[in-house]
Amino acid sequence: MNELPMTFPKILIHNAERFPPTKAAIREKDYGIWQSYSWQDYLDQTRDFALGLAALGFKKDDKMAIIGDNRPQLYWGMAGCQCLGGVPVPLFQDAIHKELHYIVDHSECKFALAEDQEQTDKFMVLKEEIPRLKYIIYDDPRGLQNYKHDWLIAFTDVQEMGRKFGKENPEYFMNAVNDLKPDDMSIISYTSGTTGNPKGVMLTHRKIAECSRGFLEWDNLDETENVMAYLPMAWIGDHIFSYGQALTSGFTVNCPESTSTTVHDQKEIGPTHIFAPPRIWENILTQIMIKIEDSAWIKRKAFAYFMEVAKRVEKKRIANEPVPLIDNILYKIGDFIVYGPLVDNLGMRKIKVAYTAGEAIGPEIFEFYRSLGINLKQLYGMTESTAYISMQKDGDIDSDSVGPPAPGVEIKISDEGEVLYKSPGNFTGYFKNPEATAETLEDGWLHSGDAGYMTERGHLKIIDRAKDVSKLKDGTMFAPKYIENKLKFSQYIKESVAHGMDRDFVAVFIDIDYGAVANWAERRHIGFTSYTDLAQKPPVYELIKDEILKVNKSLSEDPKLKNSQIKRYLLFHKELNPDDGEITRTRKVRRKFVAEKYGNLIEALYTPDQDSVDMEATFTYEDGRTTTMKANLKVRDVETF
Amino acid sequence: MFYRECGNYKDTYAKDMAIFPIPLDRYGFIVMLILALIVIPLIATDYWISSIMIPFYCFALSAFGLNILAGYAGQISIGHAAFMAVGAYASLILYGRYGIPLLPSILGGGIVSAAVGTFFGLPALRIKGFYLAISTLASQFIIQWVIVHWRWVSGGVFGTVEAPDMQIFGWALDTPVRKYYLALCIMILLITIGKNLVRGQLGRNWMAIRDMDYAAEIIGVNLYRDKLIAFAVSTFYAGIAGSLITFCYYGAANIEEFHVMVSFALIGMIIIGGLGTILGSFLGAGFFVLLPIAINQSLGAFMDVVPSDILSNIEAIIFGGLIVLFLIVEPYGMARLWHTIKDKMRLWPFPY
Amino acid sequence: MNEKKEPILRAENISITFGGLKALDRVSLEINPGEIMAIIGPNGAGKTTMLNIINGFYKPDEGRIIFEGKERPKKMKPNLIAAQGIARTFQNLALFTGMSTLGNIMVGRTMLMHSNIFSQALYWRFSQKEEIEHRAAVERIIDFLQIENIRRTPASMLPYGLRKRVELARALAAEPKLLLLDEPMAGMNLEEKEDIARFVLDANEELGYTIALIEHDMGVVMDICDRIVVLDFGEKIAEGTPDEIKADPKVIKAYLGEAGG
Amino acid sequence: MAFFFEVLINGLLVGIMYSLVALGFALIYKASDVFNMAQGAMSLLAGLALVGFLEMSFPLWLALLCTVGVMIILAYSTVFFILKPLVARPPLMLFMATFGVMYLVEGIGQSIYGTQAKGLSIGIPEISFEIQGILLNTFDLTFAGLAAVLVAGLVWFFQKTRTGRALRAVSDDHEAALSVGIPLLKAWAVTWVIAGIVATVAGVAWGTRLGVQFSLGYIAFKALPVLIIGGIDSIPGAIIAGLIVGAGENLAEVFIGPYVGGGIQTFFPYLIALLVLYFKPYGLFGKEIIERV
Repeated sequence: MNELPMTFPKILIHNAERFPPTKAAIREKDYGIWQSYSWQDYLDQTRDFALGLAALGFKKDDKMAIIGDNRPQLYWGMAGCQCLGGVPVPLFQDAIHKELHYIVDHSECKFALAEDQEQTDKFMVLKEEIPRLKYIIYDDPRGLQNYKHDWLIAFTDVQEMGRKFGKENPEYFMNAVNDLKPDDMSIISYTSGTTGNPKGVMLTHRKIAECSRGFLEWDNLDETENVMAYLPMAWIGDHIFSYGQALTSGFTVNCPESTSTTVHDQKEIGPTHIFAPPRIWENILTQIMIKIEDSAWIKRKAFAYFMEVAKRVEKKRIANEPVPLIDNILYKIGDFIVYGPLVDNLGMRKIKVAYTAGEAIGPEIFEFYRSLGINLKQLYGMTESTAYISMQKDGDIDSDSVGPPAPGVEIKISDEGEVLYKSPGNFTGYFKNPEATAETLEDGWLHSGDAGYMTERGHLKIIDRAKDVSKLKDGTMFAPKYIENKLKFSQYIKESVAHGMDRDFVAVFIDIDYGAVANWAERRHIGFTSYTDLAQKPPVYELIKDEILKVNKSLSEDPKLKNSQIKRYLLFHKELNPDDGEITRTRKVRRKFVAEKYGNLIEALYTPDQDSVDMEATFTYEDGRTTTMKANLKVRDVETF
Repeated sequence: MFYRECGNYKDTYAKDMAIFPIPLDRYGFIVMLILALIVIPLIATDYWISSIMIPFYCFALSAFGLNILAGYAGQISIGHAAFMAVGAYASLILYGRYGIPLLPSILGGGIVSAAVGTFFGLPALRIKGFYLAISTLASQFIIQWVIVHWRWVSGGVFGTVEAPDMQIFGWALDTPVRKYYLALCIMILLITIGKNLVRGQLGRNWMAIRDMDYAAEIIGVNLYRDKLIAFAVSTFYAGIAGSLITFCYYGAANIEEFHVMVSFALIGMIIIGGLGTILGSFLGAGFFVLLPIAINQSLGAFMDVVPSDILSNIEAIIFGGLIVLFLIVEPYGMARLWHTIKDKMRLWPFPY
Repeated sequence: MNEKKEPILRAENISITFGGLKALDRVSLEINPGEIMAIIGPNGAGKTTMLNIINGFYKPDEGRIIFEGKERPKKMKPNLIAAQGIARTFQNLALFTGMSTLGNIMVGRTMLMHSNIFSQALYWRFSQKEEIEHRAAVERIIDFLQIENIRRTPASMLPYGLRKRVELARALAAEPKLLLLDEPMAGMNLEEKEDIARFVLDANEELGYTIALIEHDMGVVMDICDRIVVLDFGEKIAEGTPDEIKADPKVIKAYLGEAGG
Repeated sequence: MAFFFEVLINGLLVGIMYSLVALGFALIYKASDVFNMAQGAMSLLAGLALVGFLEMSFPLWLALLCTVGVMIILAYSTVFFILKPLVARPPLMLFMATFGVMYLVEGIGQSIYGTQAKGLSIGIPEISFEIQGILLNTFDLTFAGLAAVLVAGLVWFFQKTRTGRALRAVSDDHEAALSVGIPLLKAWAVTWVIAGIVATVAGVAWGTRLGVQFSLGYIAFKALPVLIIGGIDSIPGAIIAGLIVGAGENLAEVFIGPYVGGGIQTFFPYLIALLVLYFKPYGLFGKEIIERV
């Protein structure tokens, strides 16, 4: 068997050789149609850009920051940078200045590749603060024609320089590619983390290539797949999926026209393979529910009836039991009337494999998609493991585990209950942070920081962040995240924060889902002026109470968690917001921060007979301005089982 | 509900601008073609073929012609039947009197009609709205008179010219099915051409003139030329339709068949069917042709023979009532109704 | 900006009367290549009339129009004037409401398309190729004005602000040598105004269009225009750079007079 | 020469009738911007109704009154059931709606009264007499006189009465009229009633002459060129053009007809109309529309 190429530049060259020009490597919805590029185009664009970088003095091991929405040019930029032995550092496009400054400075970026004027402007500020940053390259010239600096260059101009440089140094490109070793660093991916500064996870070409191939083999995916690239390029998920897997398999990556058209574009493309965090799956479900609520009576009834059928059938299918004939027939009818058109409208009709990863997904959400016939599976991974730890296998699915260890991965549970693993994708370390590396990586075993255990079926089950799992005063296990996730499975609840460590009972803050609740309220002619106003309406409290009761019911069924049912709750006056520091950009609750900031609210929850609490809140707008407002929040009790 | 559009992406403008960009529509169209080309000739009775399908195709063609003028270019014509007459007489004279082969004769009928139509369209250069409508009505009466009173045209018998036996390359078109194919093929060809025209630059110019003529002119649309082309194309279609319906259905050109009421009926067809759509022309014509049959059938349940005056009165009431109803409820006719349903089906089960 | 170039359009001593009322009285103005020129003035000053004369919708009673050094014949039809390279937008929206955004903009290219009716009827080779080429060009304008998401929306269903933008797109589609904008920002909120001002500037700077516009918002006019002509009661009362106009006593009087009355 | 004048005068007598029908159109056009294609059908209905009432042995005056009542019901139902929902639609839509009204009126009228041609006699004697070698007949004169009186009455109504002036205000500007509180629908209803009365007179006049039958609906077509020639929105235009058309077609039929095969009455008015349109696109007396951008 031929040795498979192990560095991405070589994989790219290999693809350009093995695929015909008619095979699309990457498509972008632009100017109204899907502009397609073959693997040869991909290589040419990458090579020209790489040589242009070389002409500008880019050297091996130089770092290049990349920021923007998913555009072919940014992927080419990433590949081009790697061709020279450089390391791309993708950044979240909505990151605030402070975060960008830290990462660009810490990673020692000399070059930056920005999508458009908005992102370029951010780097222009950074360049003044960080002298190391030499060049800023932009893709979309719109609005930038008046910026005249010799260090600000258009992507196409870099390519032009590259073509000239290539003519003068015909050997340069291949020499650079051949110099590159599989174990050279291929990317630094900064994880935001719930505390402290972001840490730069260093990964190599070999790790990403091997893990990508592992994923592909697991699900028998090949070059015929179509995927949508719409997740942030800075997320390891997108890197593995739209870059690692795309290059190793040769499948087609599709970049939507803009963030706002993603749903529509996805319907057009009909991807066969999807990779998304639970938040996205939740959002889609919420949207579905809102639209169904708005639709005609007959459609609502049909939807409700056939979704029941689908759930029944899916329960049998998951359990690998035979489906009764009558249900089978009903499912076929439902498929024609409801599931088929629904899945088609979501752009998921052609999906072979869909993954949810990054966080726990609600079993109801999970089952919803599966019952529609979408092969949604759970995956457990971290940036530090190249996202490669465990995932579910076709035919061996359950809603609350993340599947067996992936091939080549070993998992063990520490005495404290923390999940430790050895994966071929285990990172080489945090960039310029050996202390943190040493804390995380011990004798090849990586500390996940998650609490979990292996089920009898050999599946890994994650309960919560290890450091968050604690006990109530009476010693009952209290897993806040577990409870919060259960709450979030309701379409009306966007976020929640559970309290209970060393307390008598569990109490929660709840962030309503403004869209869904507003819609619900409008249909009942409940007037409201703002989020805060809506959240404090008594009917909304009742609505949420019903949702909490459902959670209590399900907690009561687990003997370990029976005593951690929710007894009191309050509805938050604002949405938890990364700009206010309450959650991370990947939407993880910053528990400690919230506890400090909203101490009085927590006290109110635990003060018997206090049924409301005054609060003063500070909002941060997108442009950084802040405003203060006062509110009176109600506190209510819930029954337990 | 029936639509499955996921994965239907366009990576070239040619695909994006195709006539049927949605696969299901494409399949639906192919099914209709198979029905028209194979199934109907096989299973339909001669009565259905010659008295329903052929007039249906011809009226659809004529209604489409009128739709080009009224629905696309916004120039109302209430003398359209007269141009059908021009086409009918012209092609009969060419074929019967001068022995020109059948297809060129039919084409000639269209060309003569287009020439006459362009002439009567000349006022459109200066006038619009009702003034124009009345001047097209003038064409109806003038043409009628010319056909009846000029012996050269009518051949002496009061406005009636018998259609001779038809042959194409010595192949006799003597059965209903063969006539059906003649009408169908020409209809398909012309509708295809018409679709290309209305979706192209000319069609856009027409619609621009319809929606806001002065803005169109200031943008660079040649109002005069494009209005006249609309008249020419529209009356060309009328001429061909008149020629076909005479050859394949009436068997003789008789001015009574192209009376002003037929002009009005054509307007009714495009209103009920849908202004400015091809589908609407078919729906309207189909409705018009099938309405008397439907009334006859439903009344036939109560009486043995339906008196023709009752039939025509009920027909008039339903036709008139529907014109009014559609204008009030759905000014763009059945075609728009169909599109609304289709959009609902595409979004199913979502409301938007 | 300093060296004097041959103006792209010169209007000399234009007069026009409507029903005994002199709408314009011997007004002369020049539009220089590459500039953004504004015509301002109180209501009823004859601004729109001036644009109507420039693009030939009205024929002046007296005076002549010289476009690119050639005098325009008296009775030239508006579509031929458009073909010479003058495009415009309208004060009261003049979109083709029965067509989509895309269709509207495609109409703007009508003068640039040359396939004849027979070729169009067959939609074959030349005609199809032409159609695709122009579609591609229109898509660039759609991208430029950021109206991708309303590409297929019927014009009748667009909100006011977007209609104005589509009209601008339609005018740009003609690739004119001179672009006339009649109150492109009328009735818009601040944000929409900023957008349009940005597009007008970009059209001038990035795409190199010569633009003459009428606008009531003085802030915008002063910000984006190179030169201003002020009309009042059908007469030209001032002309100059924004700074000169701001300081001109006649202009101040005309505007204060309006405010007072 | 006498023959020429005989032809001319007889033409003018018919022409007055044309003027009357054209006025019916002009009224509705002025008030509602609609070209009422159902005007002919309304005449047919009036004729049919009158015959119907007479057959029920109503006295003539009562039959006429009832016929007018039928026309009023028709006018109100048209305005409130058909035009009201179409307010603020483009004029072309309203125009097309009147096609629907035409079909409806014809269909309903003939369903009630049957489709056979019926004779109608209202007791006006048809006596021919000669003045200065010009042959006239009392029947024509009577109806011409009646038409002339109606025309004069309408002109007076529009020029002098409050309602008439209000109606004219409506015709000048719908929105303005609405904003000053003239109820648009009421104005429309009044004009449709007047048009219905005009149609009754025309229907009776032609009905007595030609019999009440389907083709009665076509007299409306005679009035259309009249309207074009006079200018759709001009009342004096309609009157003068009616006379021109009446005289012109009669003269043409008699003096040109024989050379071209006869029967040119059907289209001669249209020929005149086309000619006028070519030189005066808004008719002889019509208001020219100045377009504004």
